Amino acid sequence: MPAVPSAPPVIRIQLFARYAELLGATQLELPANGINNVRDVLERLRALPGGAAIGAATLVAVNLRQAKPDAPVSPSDEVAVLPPLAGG
Amino acid sequence: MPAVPSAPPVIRIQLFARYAELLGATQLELPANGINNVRDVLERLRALPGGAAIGAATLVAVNLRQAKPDAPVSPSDEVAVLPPLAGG
Amino acid sequence: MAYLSQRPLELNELLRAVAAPERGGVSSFVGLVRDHHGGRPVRGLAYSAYEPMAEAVCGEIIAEAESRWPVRVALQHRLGELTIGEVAVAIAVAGNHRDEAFAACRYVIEELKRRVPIWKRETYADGTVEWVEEGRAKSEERSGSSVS
Amino acid sequence: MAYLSQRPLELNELLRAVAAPERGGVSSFVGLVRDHHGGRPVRGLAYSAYEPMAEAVCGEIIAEAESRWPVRVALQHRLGELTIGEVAVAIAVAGNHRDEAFAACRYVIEELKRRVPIWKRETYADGTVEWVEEGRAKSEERSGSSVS
Repeated sequence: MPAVPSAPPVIRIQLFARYAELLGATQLELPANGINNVRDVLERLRALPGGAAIGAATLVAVNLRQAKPDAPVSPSDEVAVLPPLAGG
Repeated sequence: MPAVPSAPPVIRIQLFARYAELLGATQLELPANGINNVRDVLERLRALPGGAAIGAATLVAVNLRQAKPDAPVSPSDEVAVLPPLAGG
Repeated sequence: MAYLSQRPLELNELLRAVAAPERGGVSSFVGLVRDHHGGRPVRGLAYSAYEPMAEAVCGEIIAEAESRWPVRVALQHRLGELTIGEVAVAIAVAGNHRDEAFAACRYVIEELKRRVPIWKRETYADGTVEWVEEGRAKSEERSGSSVS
Repeated sequence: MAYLSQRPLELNELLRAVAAPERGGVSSFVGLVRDHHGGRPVRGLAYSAYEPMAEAVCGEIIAEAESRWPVRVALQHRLGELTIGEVAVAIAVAGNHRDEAFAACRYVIEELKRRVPIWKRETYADGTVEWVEEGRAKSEERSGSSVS
């Protein structure tokens, strides 16, 4: 199939709790270009206004499961950035 | 004071659960004569009909507290012979 | 509060008794009448106690737990006839932290089993009645003539 | 059963869910909203969650406990606004024996705290609001101008 021109792919990021407040959004779209894994996602977020408080060791979930820094990330994944947990 | 003739002193024994069934009574009175301690109480009970099942290591409470075999026993004490416990 | 009760026990009442605004963790334990024992079907059971001593020892155990950990403890043990599924014993322990609440709750049930003068008489499906002694059942009487 | 609830939690419902005639011991844990945190008086708090993941992880933790011990587990965590003394989390674990019930109950609360994506925002008596992070509170906004 020939490639159809379309909008450039994005990674959709869900934000929660303190991180959502810091970045002023509960959902963000980052250009997928240059994002290969969880580490890349965190680097990109940390560069945003308010993002400096997101540590490099922050928990990230990919498709509802905690993912390691080098776990791959693609536009079809559900990616969530999780502040330190406080349930219970 | 001169001694007044009266009924000979007794040790009142409370029996529970299986021991009460074995001895056919929930309360017994043993002549106090010759009973000095918990061990003596158990020996006397074991000699009664149905008393053989009461082991020499059976729990005995004196005044609501577990008492060792050589704990003293006198007619003013509340003495209870306790089958193996099964609460909870 | 009496620790022994002839009426059905309600864990919620014990929870209310120990809850307080400064205590954030409540560990509780409930012992229920099981439908079997040693592989034999149970129809029901009866608890009896040396009541004044049982009340005194329950109070001692609670005092020990409350002095060893910063907790509040509530405890009740049922007496009389119980059917399958009924609550035999209920314990609630509230503390600032869950470590303390769990440890104290465990302490109370273990000491209760070890020290409180309570006895259990089980009736089995075949009509047999036995006094239960620390997990074992001591045969007391057998109904009918077919002793296998 | 959903593990997250916007409505007040009732431990009794969880006890009923796990009780069965063959299970004799039920260990439960209830976490309540405390009136203080880090020495500061608390007025109330709000729990929020990454809900689909929180539901999935709760299910995983329960499955782990039920495969590791012969028990039945029920669990609910409250979301939304809570006042002092309300139930934040309730866990009930029924087993044939109390060892298993206590061990599994403890496992579930520890894993829940470690792995379930839930967050807590406390409001203090002075109007300050903070996100609580693993026992610490991270200052987010301060009301008024008097910052000491």
